[in-house]
Amino acid sequence: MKTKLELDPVTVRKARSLARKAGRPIVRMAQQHTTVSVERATLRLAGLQGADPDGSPWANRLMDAVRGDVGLEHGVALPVWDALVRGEAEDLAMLAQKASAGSVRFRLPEGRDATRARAAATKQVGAGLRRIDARRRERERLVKRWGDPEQKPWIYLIVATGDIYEDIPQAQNAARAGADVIAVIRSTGQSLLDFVPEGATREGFAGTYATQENFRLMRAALDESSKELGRYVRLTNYASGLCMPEIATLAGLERLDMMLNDSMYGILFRDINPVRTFVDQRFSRQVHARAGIIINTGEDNYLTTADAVEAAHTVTVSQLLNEYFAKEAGLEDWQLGLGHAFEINPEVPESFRLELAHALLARELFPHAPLKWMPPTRHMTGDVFRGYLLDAFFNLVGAMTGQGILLVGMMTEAVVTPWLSDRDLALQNVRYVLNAAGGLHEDFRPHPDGFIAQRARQVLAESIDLLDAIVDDTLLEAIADGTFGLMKRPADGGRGLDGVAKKAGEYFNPATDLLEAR
Amino acid sequence: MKTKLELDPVTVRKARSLARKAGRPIVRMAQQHTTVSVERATLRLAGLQGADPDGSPWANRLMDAVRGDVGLEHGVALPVWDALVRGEAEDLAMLAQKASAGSVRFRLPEGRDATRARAAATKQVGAGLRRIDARRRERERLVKRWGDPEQKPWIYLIVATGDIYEDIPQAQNAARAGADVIAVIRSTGQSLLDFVPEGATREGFAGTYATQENFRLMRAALDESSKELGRYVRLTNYASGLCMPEIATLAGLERLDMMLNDSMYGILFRDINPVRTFVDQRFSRQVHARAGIIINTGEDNYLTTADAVEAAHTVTVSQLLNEYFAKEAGLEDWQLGLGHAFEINPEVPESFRLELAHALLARELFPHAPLKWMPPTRHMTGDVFRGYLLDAFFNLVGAMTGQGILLVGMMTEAVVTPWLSDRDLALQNVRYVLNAAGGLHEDFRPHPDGFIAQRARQVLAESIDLLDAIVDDTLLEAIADGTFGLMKRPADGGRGLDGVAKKAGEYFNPATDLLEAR
Amino acid sequence: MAILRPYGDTTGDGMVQVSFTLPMPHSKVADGAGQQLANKMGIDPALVVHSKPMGPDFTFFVIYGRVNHLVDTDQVEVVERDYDLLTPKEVNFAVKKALRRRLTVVGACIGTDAHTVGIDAILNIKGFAGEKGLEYYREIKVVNLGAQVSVPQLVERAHAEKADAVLVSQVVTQRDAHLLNTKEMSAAFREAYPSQKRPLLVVGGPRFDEAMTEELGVDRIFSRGTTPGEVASYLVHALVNRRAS
Amino acid sequence: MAILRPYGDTTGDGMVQVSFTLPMPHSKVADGAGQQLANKMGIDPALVVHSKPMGPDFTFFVIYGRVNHLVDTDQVEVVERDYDLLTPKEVNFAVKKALRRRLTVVGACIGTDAHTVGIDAILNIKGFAGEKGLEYYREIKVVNLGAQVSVPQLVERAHAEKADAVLVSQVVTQRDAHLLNTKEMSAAFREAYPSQKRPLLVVGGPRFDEAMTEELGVDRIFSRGTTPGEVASYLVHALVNRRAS
Ligand code: B12
Ligand code: B12
Ligand SMILES: Cc1ncc(COP(=O)(O)O)c(C=O)c1O
Ligand SMILES: Cc1ncc(COP(=O)(O)O)c(C=O)c1O
Repeated sequence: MKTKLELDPVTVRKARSLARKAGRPIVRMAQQHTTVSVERATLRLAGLQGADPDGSPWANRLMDAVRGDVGLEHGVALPVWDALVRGEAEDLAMLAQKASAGSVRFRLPEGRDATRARAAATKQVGAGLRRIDARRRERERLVKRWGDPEQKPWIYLIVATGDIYEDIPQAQNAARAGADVIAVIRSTGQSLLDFVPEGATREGFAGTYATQENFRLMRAALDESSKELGRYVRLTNYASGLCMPEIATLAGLERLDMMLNDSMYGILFRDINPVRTFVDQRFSRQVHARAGIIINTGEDNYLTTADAVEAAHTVTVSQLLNEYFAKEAGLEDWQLGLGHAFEINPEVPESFRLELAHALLARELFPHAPLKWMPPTRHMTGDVFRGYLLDAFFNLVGAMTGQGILLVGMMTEAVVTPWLSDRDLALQNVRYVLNAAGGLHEDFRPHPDGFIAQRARQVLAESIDLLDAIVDDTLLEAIADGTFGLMKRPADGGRGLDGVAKKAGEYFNPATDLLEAR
Repeated sequence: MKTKLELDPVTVRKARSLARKAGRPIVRMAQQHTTVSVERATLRLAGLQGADPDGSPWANRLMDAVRGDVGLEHGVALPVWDALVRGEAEDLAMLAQKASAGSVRFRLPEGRDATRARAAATKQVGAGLRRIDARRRERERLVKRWGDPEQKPWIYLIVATGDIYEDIPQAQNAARAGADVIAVIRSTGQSLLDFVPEGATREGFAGTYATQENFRLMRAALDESSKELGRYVRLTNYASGLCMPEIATLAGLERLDMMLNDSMYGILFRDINPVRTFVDQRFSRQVHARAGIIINTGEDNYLTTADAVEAAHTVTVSQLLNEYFAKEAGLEDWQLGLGHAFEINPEVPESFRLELAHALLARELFPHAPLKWMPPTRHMTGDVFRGYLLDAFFNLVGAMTGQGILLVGMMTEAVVTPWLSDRDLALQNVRYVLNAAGGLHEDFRPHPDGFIAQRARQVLAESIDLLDAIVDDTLLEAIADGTFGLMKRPADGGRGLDGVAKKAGEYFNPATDLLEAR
Repeated sequence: MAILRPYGDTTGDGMVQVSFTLPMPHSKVADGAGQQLANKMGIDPALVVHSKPMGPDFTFFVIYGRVNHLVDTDQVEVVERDYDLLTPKEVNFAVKKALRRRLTVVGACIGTDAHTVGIDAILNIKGFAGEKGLEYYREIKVVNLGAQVSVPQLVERAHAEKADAVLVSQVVTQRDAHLLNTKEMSAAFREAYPSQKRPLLVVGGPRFDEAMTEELGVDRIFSRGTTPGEVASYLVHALVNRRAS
Repeated sequence: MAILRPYGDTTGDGMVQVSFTLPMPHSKVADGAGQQLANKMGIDPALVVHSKPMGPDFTFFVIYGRVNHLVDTDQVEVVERDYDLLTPKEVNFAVKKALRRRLTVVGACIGTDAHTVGIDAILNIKGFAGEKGLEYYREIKVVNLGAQVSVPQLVERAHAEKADAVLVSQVVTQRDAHLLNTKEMSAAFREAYPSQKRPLLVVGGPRFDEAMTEELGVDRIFSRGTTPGEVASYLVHALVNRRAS
């Protein structure tokens, strides 16, 4: 699709370099810290699974024991594999049990002990990474066999019953009805849990817990459907909240295909500490890069708390930052499902053309990224007929601006989590729009200095001004000031800061080493 | 709005001249015949109102008596005013009563008697026409005072309860909610009645009877609303069926603003005799021309019985014919609400762009006519959510192609005659589309030989071929062959032929004389 | 699977959506009134998720909630197809065999209803949903009177044509026009014929309830989405059986 | 206007629209089952105008028909506003006069619910629907704890701040989360305070039924579209009266 806005390349380059400038200090900070979740993710990579009788995962029990003895700042690998090499237990699981029974003491090995521990850790964690590599190849094989969706955008649907065993038939129904991507949203509480629940779960609120077993069950079910439908149906979950790195790891191990994974969402909308988030976020993205997982960012959320017209440029800025952090972590363009949304108040004159302008700007700023186009939510009401109408125009913008992933809107957005019938009606809506008006982009040619082009340029200009300001007084300051989504989050506030440590000199983590190696 | 299709002017001229060729014989035929309804309309123009105790109008009673004595072929005026001049009764009403009591005999006056009768008739009918002129000036005054709708297209809504006293509050509600034009559709049976019912009525099926009193009541109610809203709300009814000329006359007398008035609808969809229809149709259009009434034609109907893609060119041909007949009868461009509709099967790939092509073709073929854009009906189902969606895309085509009159579609089209809430929801739908995407036509620029332009050219070409064929073996033949809406209607079939007569040499009708004078 | 509840997003949640208008001004009381009606319909809890004034005298409601009625699928009586679907070939053969002459059907859209698309879909060669209409059947003679046919006209033609079956369409349902016209029609036929000789009376239209044959005095009712094949198969079934008995 | 019926297109026609899903394959029986449910809801005649298979195990229905229930507007009990709407000025004045100190409110979105837009609309200066939020009121001290606040935390802060009123928001309603959390909250406050000293408990959210105060053990419930002014006026009304009594 030939470009419709013809953005000035110089301006675009400028925007990118400012984003780099604004992001680099954050990356440096992330490199200098580790978190309990990064370390637990390392243990999980090495194969540690399961939980104690009261459901607290062995990864947490072991981590806590280690931290109690030698602290977090050296990483968990040296003390743990030193203990294993010393023969304290013949495997991680055993070690975790002994540790939580208090029958092992950990130390920081030195010299040849340290070397041996490093080697053992690297070997075992490496095996975990190879398991992720295998899953990635498996996905590539299955996509080859069953094929990608014929149409763009890919059709993305949410299930949210809270019960994995209700989620599964609903997901399979949705796939049959045309969904290309299924997202299982999480129970409201999970992002604040500092551990990953275990096993199949049936009691989430407005979402289902993200657990390794739930991942496995749903992926298996969708493999069935993919086979039935001759189309590889992708699975999405959320690498976000306090366990971002571990969930990213589990996603890689269970062949999830996309993950919601934003560099700032946890800070802004879950009040998680900024440092904690940025550190976890970098590790999780390195895992996603390795696993061939497409990430989805969360700019859409800003427009639920800030006005979609006034704050349009904050979306663009956040997309540029997310792009920078993602590339730095090794993700490639095709993996960047940058988020944006149809959230302008429908009463605003020309609101539809404003949406087109914003969507086109994103499309042409990130020509090689899939882009995730999110439906109206904030201005949806109990008038489900009006809701169905707004969703249709959202779909039309998606088709006219060549979005990559279309999160299907529900007419009951303001009422309930999606019903089975809502999803079916919503897909009918999408199908009509794509089938009837899919080609309209050919006839859609905004005047070079008409309403749409001008609006797009204006938003880009405002983005550059904002980036300038951020470069001057740091991203952490900007976040503290409520730049994004009007949420004010100071760098020393929020949850999970106690799980962060500045790396000591002899900090060692085979996972990061291996992930950064390539 | 600069033209988007750039139709070849030569081709367009050719199409028009073919339509003229095809229509001229019909006009000649119409000039050579009269009908009972034309003659009754003349009596009504002269002021004859009311009905006998069993509800058959004095106009009918008088007409029948005259016909019984001297036949129809000379027209009703000479014998009637001869009788009046002779002093058989002091006014028309009295004469009608006597005549139906059998106490008057009619004759064809000659010489000076004839001259006197002619003069008297011309005077009295002329007064009637002046009453229509006064109503027209009154409309112009009120439109100046209360103003026209701000937006194009004008929003046109139907009420259809069957009970004028339910229609009125619904119409006023609709006006308040944003309707610019209210149409009261008629009871299913009326078009086949060879008389116009009298008085206020409450028992129509799926529509309300068109009577002079119902016209008056509704126009008065809408004058109230217009005043309240500071916007002149127009009233529409149907000059169609066996009483087309009389209803046109009553519309002129009661200041209706638009009338459904198609040259072929009655033939095709009510099985009314073609000759009867063409004669009545010409007279009624002369009245509409005089009354400053905008006519709406019925091409949309063809697409409910024939396929909207295959039969697209029959719509164009019919529009060209309707234009020719209208102009011949003295109507001006601004009075031509030529009909077309959004009736392509939504399952057809690119259906939306096909609709755009058809709507644009009409727009650019008739740049100065208001054009009446009709909503989906045939492919509407009981799925009211889907229905609401289709209506939105119908509205969007209306906005993108600059239609003049938008008949608002109802989500319950396949279920019931419109509910109050359907209308309210439908208007909300229209408002959103016009407000949010009203300017989209600026960005809508089909490629000169892209999908849309090519389709438009193809339909125009097919129209010219069809017109060629019609010129060769006459329009009456074409109608008999089922060219329009697949309805086969032979020239000698259908209802109401017995009400037609070839004009005798001394045929006299002051109404036609005066109407043709200007 | 005898006892069921509506399904929103979990088995047994019983969730439904309702919308309606009340002729009262929009207010808190109106919301309460809307909720009251929903409760009376068995919806509890009933959430008024949308209420909007429509002019000064009306309020429109959208309500979601859990309905506490149970659906007992065993209690459902539907007019299941009690005859085999035949191909045109089989129909022609059966007619020939049973009647030893062509079967005559007279079709019309009666009263002031002018909707012929439905009856034409059944009768015309063109047919419906990929199936050819009855005119296509060699052994069936079709007399299609079109629309706006009065009942007396219909009876008369049925006589004249010695109709085996009369097929009537009714699409307009406002004020129960379709029911009234159908009753008038069946009464007239009972008038005009000795019960043995009366042609088979079949009505159809999108809004008929197929279970109302008794009430309407007809032999069969066809509704939404009927195909010509179904009708032809039914005619054979009914007429052949009749001869049989 | 005590007794009403729904209005489709004529007074008294009683027409309503319903949609729902039944967990059964699409079939004639399913249509009958859909109609049965509508009948049980009091809709008769009930027209199944649309039924569509959603996969092999579910069918979606749209039904229109006449409901035979009557709405009695006199039977409607709604929580009418039983206090005057005051301007910020009047609120400040009343507080000063009655308490002779600033009125303290502690606000939070409790449980795992992270929807703060609603409570912020009430508390933040920015406000809602053109009305400024409580922070704007000179005589009201606002402590906004944000979202995902646990009940113990809330009680503790209420103590520490000597809260006159506690304002709690609940937006997520799936599996009645909002009801459970509210009950837990009110119980905890009854625990922690002698009934005299207990701060005023106010909850709000789009899906609350304002009539459930009893059941939830709170003093007041606010729902869809509440404005800060209403809340401020209520607080004055309730707290001043309390002192009075
Ligand atoms: C096409 C159409 C027209 C065309 C009719 C053209 C023609 N020659 O038939 C035109 C434009 C002329 C028209 C006019 C009017 N129409 Co009309 N029309 C429709 C429309 C859009 C589609 C109907 C249709 O063709 N369906 C397709 C056919 C194949 O389906 P079907 O009729 O259901 O038939 C199937 C089955 O029912 C069954 N079947 C039907 N008949 C029979 C008979 C037998 C014997 C058997 C076995 C089976 C059978 O088999 C068929 C195939 O499966 C509907 C809205 C809609 N989408 O349904 C409105 C609709 C039917 N019309 C309506 C109205 C009110 C009118 C008017 C009266 C409006 C007015 N006052 O001017 C006029 C006047 C017509 C009149 N005097 O009756 C209303 C009826 C409301 C109601 N429920 O009472 C509808 C529902 C639209 C609406 N919501 O207002 N209409
Ligand atoms: C904005 C929004 C979000 C934002 C929240 C941002 C923020 N910081 O608040 C984000 C994107 C973060 C979000 C996330 C989620 N959301 Co959300 N979200 C919405 C949305 C679109 C709008 C809510 C809103 O802001 N309304 C505007 C405010 C002003 O209205 P209000 O809340 O009703 O408040 C008014 C009154 O209720 C009252 N009021 C409210 N509280 C109080 C308190 C007091 C004391 C008083 C007096 C009055 C009062 O006064 C206010 C002004 O009138 C709704 C859908 C919708 N359109 O309603 C979904 C919705 C509420 N979210 C939903 C869900 C499920 C979630 C998630 C849990 C999904 C998931 N599993 O990931 C997540 C997680 C959040 C969590 N842990 O709770 C569901 C809830 C379903 C249900 N009924 O249970 C909804 C309905 C969407 C849906 N259909 O699925 N969401
Ligand atoms: C980017 C992003 N991450 C995560 C989430 C989910 O939140 P939680 O972490 O509470 O599951 C969302 C919700 O919309 C999101 O947009
Ligand atoms: C052009 C035209 N005339 C008349 C009518 C109304 O038909 P009747 O004459 O039966 O009232 C219609 C109905 O759609 C129409 O389109």
